[in-house]
Amino acid sequence: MVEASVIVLGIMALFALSSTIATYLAITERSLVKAVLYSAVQSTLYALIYYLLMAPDIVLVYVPVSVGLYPAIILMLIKKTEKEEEG
Amino acid sequence: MLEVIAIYLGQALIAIGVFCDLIAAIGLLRFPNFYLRLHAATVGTIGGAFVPLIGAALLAIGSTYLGAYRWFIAGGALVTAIIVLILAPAGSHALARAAHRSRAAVVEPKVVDYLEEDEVSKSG
Amino acid sequence: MRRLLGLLVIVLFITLFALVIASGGLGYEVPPLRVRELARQFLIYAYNPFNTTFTAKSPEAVTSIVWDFRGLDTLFETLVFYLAIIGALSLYRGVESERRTEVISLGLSPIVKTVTKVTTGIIIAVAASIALHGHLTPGGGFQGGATAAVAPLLILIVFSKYFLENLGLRKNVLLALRSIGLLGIGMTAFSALIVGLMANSPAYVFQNQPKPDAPVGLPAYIGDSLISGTLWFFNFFEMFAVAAGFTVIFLLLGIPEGEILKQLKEEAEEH
Amino acid sequence: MKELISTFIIAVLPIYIASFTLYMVRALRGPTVPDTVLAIDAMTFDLAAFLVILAIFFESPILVATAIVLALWIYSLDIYVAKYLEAREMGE
Amino acid sequence: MIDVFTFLFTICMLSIVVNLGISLYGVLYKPSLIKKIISLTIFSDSANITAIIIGYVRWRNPGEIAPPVLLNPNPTLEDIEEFAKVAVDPLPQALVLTAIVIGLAVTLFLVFLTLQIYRFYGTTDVRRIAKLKG
Repeated sequence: MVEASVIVLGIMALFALSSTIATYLAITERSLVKAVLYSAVQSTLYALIYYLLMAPDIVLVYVPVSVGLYPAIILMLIKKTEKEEEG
Repeated sequence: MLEVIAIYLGQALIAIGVFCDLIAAIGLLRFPNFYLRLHAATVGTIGGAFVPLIGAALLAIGSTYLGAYRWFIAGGALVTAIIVLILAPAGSHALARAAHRSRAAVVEPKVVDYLEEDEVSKSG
Repeated sequence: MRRLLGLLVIVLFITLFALVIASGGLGYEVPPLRVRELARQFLIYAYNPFNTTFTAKSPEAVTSIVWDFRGLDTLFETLVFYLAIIGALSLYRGVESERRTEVISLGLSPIVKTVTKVTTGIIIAVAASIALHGHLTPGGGFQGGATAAVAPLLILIVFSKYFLENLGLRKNVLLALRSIGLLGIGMTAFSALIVGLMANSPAYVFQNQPKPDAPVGLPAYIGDSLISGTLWFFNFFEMFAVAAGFTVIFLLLGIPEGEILKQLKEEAEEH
Repeated sequence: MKELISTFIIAVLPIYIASFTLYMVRALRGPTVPDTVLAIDAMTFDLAAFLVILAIFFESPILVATAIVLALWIYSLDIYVAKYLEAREMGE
Repeated sequence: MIDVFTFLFTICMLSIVVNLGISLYGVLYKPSLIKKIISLTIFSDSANITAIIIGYVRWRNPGEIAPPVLLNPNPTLEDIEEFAKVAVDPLPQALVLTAIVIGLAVTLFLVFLTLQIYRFYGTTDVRRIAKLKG
């Protein structure tokens, strides 16, 4: 029987590593819409990490802000300006 | 006695949900284009989220060691289940409609597209 | 060359941080076995019926830190929020958006519109429960306000900007709502002081529960329900300030670009 | 009873993690924008169910509120991307 | 010899620090202003999560960790002491809470500035903006 704390920490480490991949893709991606979506993946993973760190207050404020508000703002901005980053 | 039944029923529902979840993930990875992946996503949202949420509500009702707060978990799980049941199909619908209209997800060897023909005949 | 130098600096930064963790910069047991002494004090005094000198009478430690133990911090953070919103608004000075009443044809499909109508009610209910229960369960003014701000944004996206304005949520109404929220926060901060002046006894700004040298304070209970003195009022007003402040920004972002460019050109011709 | 529930949840966890990893591969690889959004969507709805199960596992009932919020907001991401693809202006 | 718990925790922490580094690179060296804003949000999120991680507590027995909310409405002194032993640190949470909302407000201000720059110069590329005169 594996100890429960090790399992939870393992999940947290896995999600942190995945968030690193998502961040790397978000920074290097040429298309700005895809960059916003990768950043949304990263936000979802961070929300789970906050949950596992026992901070429900932060999850309650982080999820509306970074999943509900940031993508809308950045997509509005992209719609009004440019769709692609210049090389 | 009722608690034990609730626990076993909840565990069965969660097991079904996990199975659906894995199937949906494999399908989402293996299917070749966007319109086929929509089917897998439906399995993932309704089968993989709605069913285990109902199961979690039953499991919470059965876990008497949590005291009166187990009703809190059960209520939260039920509300989440209803929200998923309302929102997931609407979101998929909006996405599929936008993807078809804006030609964001084009299927390359296209055999037939009745929706497009309808729109062309309506506008023309 | 400059890019290489920057990369080098960033790699050094990561290495330094790793070194700090490895050499015990966060304590030799990572993570520590017990919370630090300051945090322990906060946890013990957050809801403590046996010690009426320091307690905030709120079972939630985070809310009691935000609005009681470190209330002045939060007040000035709210000021920063207010100034950022004002700065954004001042870039849009003089831009008027036109009114439209014919809005049925705009927006997404009818299925999504119907679902959003149902969902908006759920969102407002969830936001209110998060904010007004913030001193008992996780939540509070900031969480409730951020949650409530998504509802107008969803209406703006799914229907249109004009639909939101026809509902009565115009720029000036929202600005008034936000000002009422901020005024309420200020009034609540001074309430214990005003009560103390009237009762002719010493009192402090941001005082919540009675202290040994200042026996006035706001009641912790109304009837049988715990409201934790000032915390309930702070959460309530903060929700209005945050939600209305964000909504006014989205309303300005939703103005079509062609209209703004036309108005800017007219303004340039006048000068 | 407690043993039964926690053993079952520990047995279920690896399958959830495996499916999250597969969803994530599709979300990060997805050739088009709708594919990515679809994968994020399915992943987050499952994550909401996962959070409720974890709340039973941790025996902390108040953690449930996070699942409601997560399930509500991921819908808005769909709507934003749909509007972005479909409409000429985001405000109209 | 470190135990598994510390090892996994350190992996988690270092991934976040690598995130900080990557997003710092994005803020400093990406030419597009929109990309800079996206990088800045990731940077502030990573900084916030570092603060929360510092407040985490090691589990002594399995299941002995709780959010900093007291669930018992009528506690005795022993209950409060026990709560202070299992709960995580609430202070970083209270600071990060306001930091997230203010970060959003500041980002909105930056978005409006970017929009204004695009209206006057017709581009969001900093290299081309730097070449323009007037």
